[in-house]
Amino acid sequence: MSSQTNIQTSETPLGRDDLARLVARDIKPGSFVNLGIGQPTLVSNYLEPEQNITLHTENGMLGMGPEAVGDQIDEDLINAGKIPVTELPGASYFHHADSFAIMRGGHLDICVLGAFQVSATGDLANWHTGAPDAIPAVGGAMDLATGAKDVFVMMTLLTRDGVSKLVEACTYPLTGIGCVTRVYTDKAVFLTGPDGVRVRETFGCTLEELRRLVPVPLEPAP
Amino acid sequence: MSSQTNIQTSETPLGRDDLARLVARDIKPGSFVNLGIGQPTLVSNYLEPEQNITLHTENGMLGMGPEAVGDQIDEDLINAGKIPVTELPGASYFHHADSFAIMRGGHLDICVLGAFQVSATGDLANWHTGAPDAIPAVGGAMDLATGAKDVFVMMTLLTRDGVSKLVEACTYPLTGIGCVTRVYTDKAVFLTGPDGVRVRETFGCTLEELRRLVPVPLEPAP
Amino acid sequence: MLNFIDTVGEAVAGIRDGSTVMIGGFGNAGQPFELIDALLECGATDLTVVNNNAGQGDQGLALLIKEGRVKKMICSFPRQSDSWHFDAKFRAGEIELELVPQGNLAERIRAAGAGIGGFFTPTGYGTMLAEGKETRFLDGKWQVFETPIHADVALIKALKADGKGNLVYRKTARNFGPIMAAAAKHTIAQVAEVLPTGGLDPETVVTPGIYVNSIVKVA
Amino acid sequence: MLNFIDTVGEAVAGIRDGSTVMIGGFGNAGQPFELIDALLECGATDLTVVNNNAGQGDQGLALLIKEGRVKKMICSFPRQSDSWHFDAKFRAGEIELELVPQGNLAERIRAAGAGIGGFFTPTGYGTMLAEGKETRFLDGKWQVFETPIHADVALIKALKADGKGNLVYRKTARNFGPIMAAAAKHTIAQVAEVLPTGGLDPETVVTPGIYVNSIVKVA
Repeated sequence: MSSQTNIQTSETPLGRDDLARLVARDIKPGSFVNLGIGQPTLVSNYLEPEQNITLHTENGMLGMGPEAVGDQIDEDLINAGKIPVTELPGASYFHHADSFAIMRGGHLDICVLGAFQVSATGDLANWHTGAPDAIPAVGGAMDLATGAKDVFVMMTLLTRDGVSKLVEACTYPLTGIGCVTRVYTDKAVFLTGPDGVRVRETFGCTLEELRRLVPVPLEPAP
Repeated sequence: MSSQTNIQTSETPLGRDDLARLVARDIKPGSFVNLGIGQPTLVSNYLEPEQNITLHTENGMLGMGPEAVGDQIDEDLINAGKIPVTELPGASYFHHADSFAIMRGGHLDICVLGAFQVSATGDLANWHTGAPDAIPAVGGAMDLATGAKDVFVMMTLLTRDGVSKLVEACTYPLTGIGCVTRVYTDKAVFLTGPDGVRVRETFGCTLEELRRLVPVPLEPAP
Repeated sequence: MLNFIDTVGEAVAGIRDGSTVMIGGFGNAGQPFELIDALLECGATDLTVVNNNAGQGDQGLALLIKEGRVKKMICSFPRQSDSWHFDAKFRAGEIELELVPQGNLAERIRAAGAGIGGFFTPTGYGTMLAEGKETRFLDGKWQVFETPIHADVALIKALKADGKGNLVYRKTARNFGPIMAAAAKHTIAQVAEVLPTGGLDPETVVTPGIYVNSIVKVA
Repeated sequence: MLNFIDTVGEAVAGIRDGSTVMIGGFGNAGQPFELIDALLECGATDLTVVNNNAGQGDQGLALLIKEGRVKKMICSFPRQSDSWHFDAKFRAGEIELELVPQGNLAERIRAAGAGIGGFFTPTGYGTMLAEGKETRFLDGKWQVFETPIHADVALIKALKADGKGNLVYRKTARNFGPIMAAAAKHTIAQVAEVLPTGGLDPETVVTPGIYVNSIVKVA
C-alpha cells in the first residue's frame, strides 16, 4: 500500500460532531483544557467521565460542566461565550487575573480554538478578518494561543469559496506565532510545527488529493 | 516667646511608651497601618478602638489583633516578627503576593519602622549595618518604605555613643530613598521631605539645644 | 475611608467629567447595572471606561456609550451581536478604542493595584496589538512590554460585604471585581447583602476592605 | 497529573540533585516540615532553595543546610536569632545567598506562575539590592527590573485537599503556598485532611488543583 491510502481513516469527510469526537478522544486523561467559543465547544459533548478532564473557562472557573438548561440557568455562572453553564464537583472560582495566570503561565494542557487561517509553521489567525470596516475584538484568544502547552485548531479545511485555510503564511492578522500544534479539519488532521506540516490521517480523500487542495508541502506523519 | 520654647511640649525626653502613645494619637481614624518589628509594635498598645485602625501584617493578614496569650496561641497565626497574634472581627487572610500588593500598591496609609539612620531628605537606612561580617536580612522593609503612603520612623535620636541618627546623608546601606515623612524620637518629632527638616515639637530640650545635637539644618514646623 | 451609602446616586455623585472609570463584569455576570444607571443619571461625561466589553443591548454601559458619555473604551471584546451602540459610535468616529488582549487587560489592571510599573508578556507578540511596543527575549520567548491601567473610580458588584468592607462574590460574577477594586483610587461596590463586622469568614474574603471606599446595598 | 501518595518519602523521591526547590512557610507557619525531613532523607543535594528564611533552630530547612545539601539560598530574611546553621555555612563560604526584598521575592514567584517574563518595581531602587539592575522611570517613580523565579519542585503545606487537588490553607500559614504551587513544575502538598471531590466550597478554594501534582496526608 502507498502512504496515500495508509493514512485515510474515513471514506467521507468528517462532520462537526465526528470531528469533535475525534478531538475529545485525543485528549489525554487528567488534562486541563480550555475550549474556545463556537465549534470547539462541541468537544465537551464527547469527553468521557473516565478521562477525568477538567474544563477551564477564562472568566474565572475550573471544573465547568455542561451548558445549563431550565432551572439550572444562573446568570452568575456563564462561560467565555456568555452561555449559562453548570458547575461540577471539585470546581473552583477565581478572579480574572488569576484565571489568565492559569492560561498565560503555561498550566493548561490543551486549548482548542477555531481559526480563519493556520500557517505551515503553526501561526494562528482567528480574531480579525482585517477588513477595513471590521470592529476588532480579541478577547482571550491571544492568551490561549500563547499560553497553552498545546493549541489544537478545529476548522473546515476550505473556505466557502474553496480556498485552503491551511496556508504558507497567514494573510489575516495574527493571533499568535508558531503556537498551533495540531489542526483538526473535516478532510484531515495536520500536525504543525517548525519542521512543516505532517498529515496524521485523512477523511474522504487521499494524501495526494489533499495535496492538491492545500498550498503547503504535506508529508505523512511518521 | 522665641520659636525655641514654642515647640517644646515636654520637660523631659519621651520614653518608648510615651513615644508610642504619641504615634498612636497621630494616626488618623480609619487608617490601614503596618507596624514594623521592634519599637513600632508598641504603638498597637495605644490605638483606641474609636480610631478604627486596621493593622496589616506582611505575612498575609489584615485585621491583626493583639499578641496572643495562653490558649490563644496558634502557630498558624503569627505576625511578621513571628510572634503569635490574634484575629479581630472583620479580618482577612491572603497569600504573600497579595499581601505585598497591598504594601507595594500604595494602599497602606502609614507604616511605622525603626531605623539606624534617616537623612534630612527622608532617606531610610534600617536593614543592614554594612559591617563586612554582617549577614544581611531585609525582609519586607524595602517594600514598606517604598510602598506606604506615609512612612513614620521611631528611634532614639542618638546612638549609644551620642551620635545623631538623623543625618545629612545616610552612611549605612539604604532601605529606600526620600520615603520617610516623619521621625519620632525621644527628643523631638521631625518632619522630613524634599525641603529639609522641620521640627514639630521637642521633648526635654529646646530647638537650640536640638540643633547642637543634630548635624542638619532644623527649622520649626510652620 | 469606608462609607456605607444609601443610594447609588449618592455613591457615584463624586465622579467627575474626564475620569477613568473601571466597570466590573464579564457579559452580564458581575455587571453593576444599578451603579452604571446612576452614573448615566449623574451626567458625568468625557469618560474613559475600562470593561471587558463595550456594552450589550440597550442597558448599562451600552446606554452610557449611546448617550455620548464615553470618550474612550479600553476593552478586549467590543464587538458582539448586540453591541450596536458601540458599533455605531465607533463607525462614526465618535469613540476611541484601545483594544487589549483580555489577559493583558487583567494583568495590567492587576499591575496598577500591585504597584508594578510595567511587565513583559508573550501575549500579543508579533501581532498588530503589539505594534510599536517594546519587545524583549525573556525565558526563551519574545515578550511585549505592557503598562498598568490605573483608574479614578471602580464600579463593581459583589455578593456580600461586612462592616469592614470585605467582599465576597458569586461564581463567575467575581471576574474583574477584585482587581479593579485594587487598581482604582476610589472603589464603589454594590452588594446584595451587608453583614455585620465578623459576618464573613476571614479565610474566604476575596476583596479585603482596604480596597473598598463606598458600599451601597442594592436590593 | 494529580497523585495521592501514601508517604512523604515517596512524594519527594523524584527530586534530583541540582534542583531548584521552593519551600513554603514564613517562620514555622506553613512550613512543610515532614516533606523537608523526607527531602533530607532522600539525599538530594546541590539544591537551590527558595524560602523566605534560611532555616531556624535544628529542624527542617536548617538541617538541610547543616548537612550541606543546599548550594544556594534565595530568601529575604536569612539572619535570625536561631539561624546558626545558615550563619555558619555562609561565613565559611559554603553557601551562596541571593538576598531579595520580600515583596520582590513574592512577586517574582508569582510572575513565574503567571507567565510574566519580568517586571518593574520601585522596591529596592537606589539600594545595594538593586545594584547592576536595569532601572526605568515609570508612573512617576524610579523602578527596578526584576525577573521571575521558576522552580523544579515546590514543597508546601495546606490544611485540606479535595479529590481534584484543590487546596485551602489556615490563617497566616497560607503565605507562600499558593504562589509557589503555581511557580513550580511539580508541586507536592502535605495536608492535614483529604476530602472527597466536592468537599470544598468552590468559592473558597485558594489553590486550584491544576497547580498541584502530589498530595500526601500528614497526620
